[in-house]
Amino acid sequence: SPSSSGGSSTPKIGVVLTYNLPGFWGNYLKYESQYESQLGVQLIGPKVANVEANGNEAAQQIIDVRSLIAQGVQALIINPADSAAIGPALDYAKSKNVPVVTVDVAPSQGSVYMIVRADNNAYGSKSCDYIASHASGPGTIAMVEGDLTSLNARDRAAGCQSVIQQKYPNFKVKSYETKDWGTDPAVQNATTALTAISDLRGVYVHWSVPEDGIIAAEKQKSKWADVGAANHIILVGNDGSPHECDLIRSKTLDATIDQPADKYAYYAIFYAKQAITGTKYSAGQSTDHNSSIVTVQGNLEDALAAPLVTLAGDNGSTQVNSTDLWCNNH
Amino acid sequence: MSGLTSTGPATNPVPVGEAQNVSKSFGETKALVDVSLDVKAGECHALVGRNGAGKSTLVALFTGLNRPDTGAIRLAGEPAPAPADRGAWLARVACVYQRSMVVPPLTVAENVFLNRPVGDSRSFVNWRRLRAEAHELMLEWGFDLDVDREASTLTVEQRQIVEIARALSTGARFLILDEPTAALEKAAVDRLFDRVRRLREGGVGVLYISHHLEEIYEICQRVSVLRDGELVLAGSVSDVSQGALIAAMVGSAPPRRATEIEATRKTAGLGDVALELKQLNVVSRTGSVYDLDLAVRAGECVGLVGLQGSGSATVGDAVAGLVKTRSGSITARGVIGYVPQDRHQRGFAPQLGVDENLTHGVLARISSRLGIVSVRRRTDIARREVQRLHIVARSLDQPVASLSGGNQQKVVVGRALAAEPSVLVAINPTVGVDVASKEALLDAIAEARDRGVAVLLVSDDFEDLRVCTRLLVMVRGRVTTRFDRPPWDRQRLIGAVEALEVAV
Amino acid sequence: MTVEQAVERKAASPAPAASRDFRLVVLNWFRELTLVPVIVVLMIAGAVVNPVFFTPSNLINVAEGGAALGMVVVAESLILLTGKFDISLQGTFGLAPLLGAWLIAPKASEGLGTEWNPWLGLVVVLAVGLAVGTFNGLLVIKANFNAFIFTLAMSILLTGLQLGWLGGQTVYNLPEAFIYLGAESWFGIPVSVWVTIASFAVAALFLRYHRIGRAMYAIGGNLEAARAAGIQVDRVRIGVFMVASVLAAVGGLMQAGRVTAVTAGQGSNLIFGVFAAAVIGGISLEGGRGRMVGALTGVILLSLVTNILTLSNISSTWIDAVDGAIILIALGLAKLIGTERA
Amino acid sequence: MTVEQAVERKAASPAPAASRDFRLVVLNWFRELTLVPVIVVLMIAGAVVNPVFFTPSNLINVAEGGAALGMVVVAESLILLTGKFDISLQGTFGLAPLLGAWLIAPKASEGLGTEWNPWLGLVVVLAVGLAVGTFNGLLVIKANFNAFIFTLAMSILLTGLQLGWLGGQTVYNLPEAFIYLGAESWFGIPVSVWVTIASFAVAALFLRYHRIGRAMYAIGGNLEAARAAGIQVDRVRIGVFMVASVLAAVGGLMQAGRVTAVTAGQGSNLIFGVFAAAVIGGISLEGGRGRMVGALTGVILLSLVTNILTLSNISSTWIDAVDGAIILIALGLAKLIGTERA
Ligand SMILES: Nc1ncnc2c1ncn2[C@@H]1O[C@H](COP(=O)(O)OP(=O)(O)OP(=O)(O)O)[C@@H](O)[C@H]1O
Ligand SMILES: Nc1ncnc2c1ncn2[C@@H]1O[C@H](COP(=O)(O)OP(=O)(O)OP(=O)(O)O)[C@@H](O)[C@H]1O
Ligand SMILES: [Mg+2]
Ligand SMILES: [Mg+2]
Repeated sequence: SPSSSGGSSTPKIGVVLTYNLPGFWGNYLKYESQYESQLGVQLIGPKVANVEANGNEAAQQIIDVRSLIAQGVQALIINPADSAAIGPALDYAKSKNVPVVTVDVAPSQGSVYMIVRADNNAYGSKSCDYIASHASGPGTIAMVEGDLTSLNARDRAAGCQSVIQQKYPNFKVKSYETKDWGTDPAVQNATTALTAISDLRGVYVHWSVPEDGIIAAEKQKSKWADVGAANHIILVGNDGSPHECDLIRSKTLDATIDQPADKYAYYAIFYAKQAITGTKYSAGQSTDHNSSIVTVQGNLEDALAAPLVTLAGDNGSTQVNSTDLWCNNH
Repeated sequence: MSGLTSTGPATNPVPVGEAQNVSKSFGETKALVDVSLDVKAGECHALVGRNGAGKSTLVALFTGLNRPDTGAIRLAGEPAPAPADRGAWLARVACVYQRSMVVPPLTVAENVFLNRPVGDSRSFVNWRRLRAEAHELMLEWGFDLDVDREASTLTVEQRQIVEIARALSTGARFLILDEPTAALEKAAVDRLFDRVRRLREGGVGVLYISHHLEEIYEICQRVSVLRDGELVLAGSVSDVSQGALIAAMVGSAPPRRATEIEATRKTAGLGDVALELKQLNVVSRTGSVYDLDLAVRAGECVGLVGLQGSGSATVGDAVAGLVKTRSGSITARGVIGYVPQDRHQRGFAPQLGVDENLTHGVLARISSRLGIVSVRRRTDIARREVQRLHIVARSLDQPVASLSGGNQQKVVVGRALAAEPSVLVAINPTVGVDVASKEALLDAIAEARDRGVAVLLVSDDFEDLRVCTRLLVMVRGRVTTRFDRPPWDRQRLIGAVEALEVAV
Repeated sequence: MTVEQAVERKAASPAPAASRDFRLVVLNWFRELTLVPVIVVLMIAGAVVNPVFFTPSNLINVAEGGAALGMVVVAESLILLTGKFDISLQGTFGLAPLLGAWLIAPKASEGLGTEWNPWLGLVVVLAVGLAVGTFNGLLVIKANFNAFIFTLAMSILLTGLQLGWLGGQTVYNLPEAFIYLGAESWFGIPVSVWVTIASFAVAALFLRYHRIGRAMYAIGGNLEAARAAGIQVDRVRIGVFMVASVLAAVGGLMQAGRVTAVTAGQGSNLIFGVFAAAVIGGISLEGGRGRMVGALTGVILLSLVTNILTLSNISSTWIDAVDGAIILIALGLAKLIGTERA
Repeated sequence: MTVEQAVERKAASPAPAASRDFRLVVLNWFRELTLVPVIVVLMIAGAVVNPVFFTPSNLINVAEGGAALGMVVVAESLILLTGKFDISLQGTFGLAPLLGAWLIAPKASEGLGTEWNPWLGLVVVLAVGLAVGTFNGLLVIKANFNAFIFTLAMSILLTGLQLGWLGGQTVYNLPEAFIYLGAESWFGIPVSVWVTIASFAVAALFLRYHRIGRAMYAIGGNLEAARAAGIQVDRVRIGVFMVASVLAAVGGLMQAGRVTAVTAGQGSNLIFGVFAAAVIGGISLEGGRGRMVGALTGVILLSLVTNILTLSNISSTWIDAVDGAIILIALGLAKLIGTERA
């Protein structure tokens, strides 16, 4: 077991991430260092696999996990690049008795202490449900997908597709893949959709960074109308960054998913710390932050709430000025 | 163009180009040693010497591409311009270099006026003017060449025309021609000479380099001879006989070199035909071959003699399978050993050792069934060739790049012999080797011949021909003369090779 | 060829001065425009796939999508023509606008907080381009580093700086002037498209009519001959590196303007498309051969492929494979038509 | 060069055939091992940065991290030695294991559902490598496509196929035999490390002692001379493409075994590191020059840099920049020491 060397006062926790992409992960990193002192832990890392070994993130994460364990961390926070390929890293950590909390991704192989995650599938279904239910009439939704080699993009895509198939038979989804979460290809895809789809009712983009460019493209194509106007094309993003909240307030963006970067960062550290002290959780337990512990493929998960954020705050969505949102606690 | 059309007789005594005691070394190679030479306005000055004598090096000094180590270059009576000031050089001296200075992707017109403004603007190209002037130039000098053609599609001769046109059009008073006729037809040569004469009458001074000695008598007034970088003879062409010229070029001749080349007379004891060419036709930039029939029997050494571009080397390459034939057949029995003409291009891998290079042709033989190279067998073969050919190397694994030129050449010959071929094709096998080593090389070839190898020896070096049992002379792609019984008469041979009327 | 033939030819064309060899002109254009049939086929395919394809607004999309790429293709083509290579153009494409944006954006939107005048920001963008180009030029031409590996390492360094600088953030909220190039239109056509077309045209005219342009062909075609003819080969080649990097920086500015932000990933993997466009457009990797109009057809082809694939019903995961297959086919066609470009 | 001199010289060195030249051997090793001082400096830096660095388990980590890369470096080095180039090795690295895994994995873990015998899966992996290598070899060598642009397009195609085949999914739950190479250890050292070291050793010995190995140097050193000497240059070069692709497929298998899955992104962007390792390790991009031991030092250097950066407190966003800078420094050093490799 990791030598809880002397000062058991500040537990050492290793952090292994996949991305430091702007939008969500950039802010996650900010919160992480904020909560590091607040929760009284020492974070080693973060290691960012996409930066260290672009294209070979899965293998890099194993290296990162090993070297963090060698450095004596007592627990690990991991955002797996791939839910299957993280298996060996988890097995290694287990063999060294280092508990693991995964963030945002549930592993499909190996066991972890806790998964801190909101349901990405639900991101997709909430977003597309919002578009279909707020559209002026039946038609097509353009989905600008993130990198499909990542699990999150695939889950969001699947969530959107399934909700439309099940609930909105007179809507169609046209999807566009974006390699490496590139901003420009995403904007280009949305622009193509703007011209190509005559009954375009809305655009669902898997992350927040391309939103500005998509809005600019709408303006340039004279397809722009304020949120609420009759010929408005609904735009729903994902992340819930402060900039997005500003866009929602200025009636430029319809909605976004509050992917709670603050809560991800907080509860990842929180559970890692609990793991070190040996706290036990069980499925079915409800938490103090509006969620409950569930079982996912044999592991426990704290399924964080990730509400849709809108200006109106209707239909179960959260009003953009709510102090529950991380964009307002920035 | 300006200046060339004035036909006033030259009276200016100042030389258009002058080298004063120049020396130039490349590493340990002394390319030029204390050479002084001048070219006067209105004269054609011949510069001759054997391969590697330093002629092109002197050209590079005259054109500013290189600087002399010691000594000075003067142009038009003034000290040479600064090396960086290419414009000033180009205004004073024009040159047709030995190496192709044609830019393949550009058109003929552009190549002619490369980096020279035509028309009013110095910065912008006036294509219409450019084409018109290039065309006019072509007409004026009687070249038939479409100025809009891309240079990459030109034949060697046509490329040469481009370079000549470029040089003629600069208006410089000093013109250097470094082997301009190597690839030209006889008629084209005649046209070139007409132009040179007209230029000369216009007061231009010409430095003319050629291996075709008869040309020198045709158009030059003075001649200078370089040997191993030293100026060994200078004088009026009318005072120097062809024999004296050759003697100066090759140095004090060994006794047997006088007029006849001693050679083995061999008609008996020949084996079967080992190499046979039938109606061979090859089209090549370096010399085409037309309707060649040739058979070489085991134990025989056939010499194929011809100037550069005559197609003799092409025959060798064709036998080695390195150029595509257009028609006809080549049948060879057994392994072919091959000594290429250009050792740098095809002779050796420069970074690899002597031993490796010597055994590249026999990798299969020196390795086990599994392909493991036996270092012992490699060393044995390499050592044998090193001793047989007197290769001077620090060690067997010294990179061939760091050998002297002559020893590099020996490695190339050694590589062919190491293959224990039944047919040996050697093109200029002794180029650049010293006199003693040359003996060794030729002895090795003769020995191979006597062992029953069919040897095809392509050479323009008469010394090589002593190992031949019969000779064929090629001129412009065809066999014109046959010499069947040694000894070979130098004068007749030269006559045949140069296609002089007096010959044969 | 024999003398007889030569004389004959001369007799047959008595007035060649006026009449350029027409076949030759056709052949030359043909060589440059190998891709035109491919483009025509693609256009037909596009129209079949989706009737939207031929609408003006979609064609403008195609053009706008290729604009930033086009700038870098112009840049790389210039370098390739002189017989060199620059992978780090993609690094400049990302880093130069980033530094400019960083100096002018407010702290709240991830800028440095100095909030410089946007025009000064533009100057910074160009200056970064110039500096990188000069550095590359000096080290590749003067210090004789292998262009491939050196500019590859530079590319890793520049992209790394870009990433490190922002630490995973996006610089957004950029002032009008800074994003003008990528965000505005003139006469309904994006400014970036005008600028890219102008760049192609200027480069083409420069290459065709300016002495230095011709010198670049000479350098790429036969370095020794160029030197002997008095061309300042090193100066020209270093200059080309500098100009190319500035062009790449402008391309980056277009992209930044389009997405109204600069992200850390801007430019990564761009260079593959750049080489593909230039080479299938007939710019030789060996130098000295190719024309801007060809490179332009390369850009158009790639943009069309992207657009048509997006418009089609091909599953988005297969698009990359189809892209690769089409580039291979274009290479094969170019080979068949015998331009030796591939 | 007079006769006298020659005779004198000959006399002065009476036994020129004396086998090995010691200075030359030393010089050669020196040239190969330029990176050793850099590696030593890095090791010291590593020890300073973090005491964990010198623990056996960390050093094993370094080795394991470099193993798959190393396989592709062996492969690329072989191709570079013969004077060619293959970018698509990274595509093979991903696609070959993917297809093998797909055929053996159960449907539940994204396999096809055929659940072939894992050994058959391994055969498929190698066969895919062989097929891609043969295709590349034939088209680059026989059809004379430019290696850079052709294998670039192939790389885009293969990576695209990899993404399209599974729609971006990961194949997992792979049988023991399939992941053995990447997952098991012998005597405490991962099998992948043993295999990579063995590959380097076999390649080195093959290059040094096998006639085809020597022929490869001859081909890369001077293609025309090799052809003139009767070496079957085309056959050897195509063979090298084939072997290299198979090695890349094995490297991909290692990676798959390590993560016990094949992801859709496996291999992308790998090739830059491969070229960097080979070139700073002394493999010339012009062919004919360099040795496996040098390439190995290149791999070690890159793996060490990654490891030390990971152990250090440098923010991981700066890692790429530092990486690029270190490669540039290594290139500069190599240049200074005068091995002309850069
Ligand atoms: N750049 C160079 N570096 C090293 N050696 C050189 C260089 N240029 C010429 N030499 C050497 O200088 C000597 C003279 O060469 P040069 O080219 O002047 O000969 P040449 O008389 O023109 O011969 P040829 O008749 O074959 O053209 C040769 O030994 C040659 O190898
Ligand atoms: N690049 C080099 N590296 C190491 N040694 C070299 C190099 N070039 C030449 N040498 C050595 O220098 C010596 C002289 O070489 P050089 O080429 O000047 O001989 P040379 O007199 O011209 O002989 P040859 O008549 O055979 O051409 C030789 O021993 C040769 O091996
Ligand atoms: Mg010469
Ligand atoms: Mg010499």
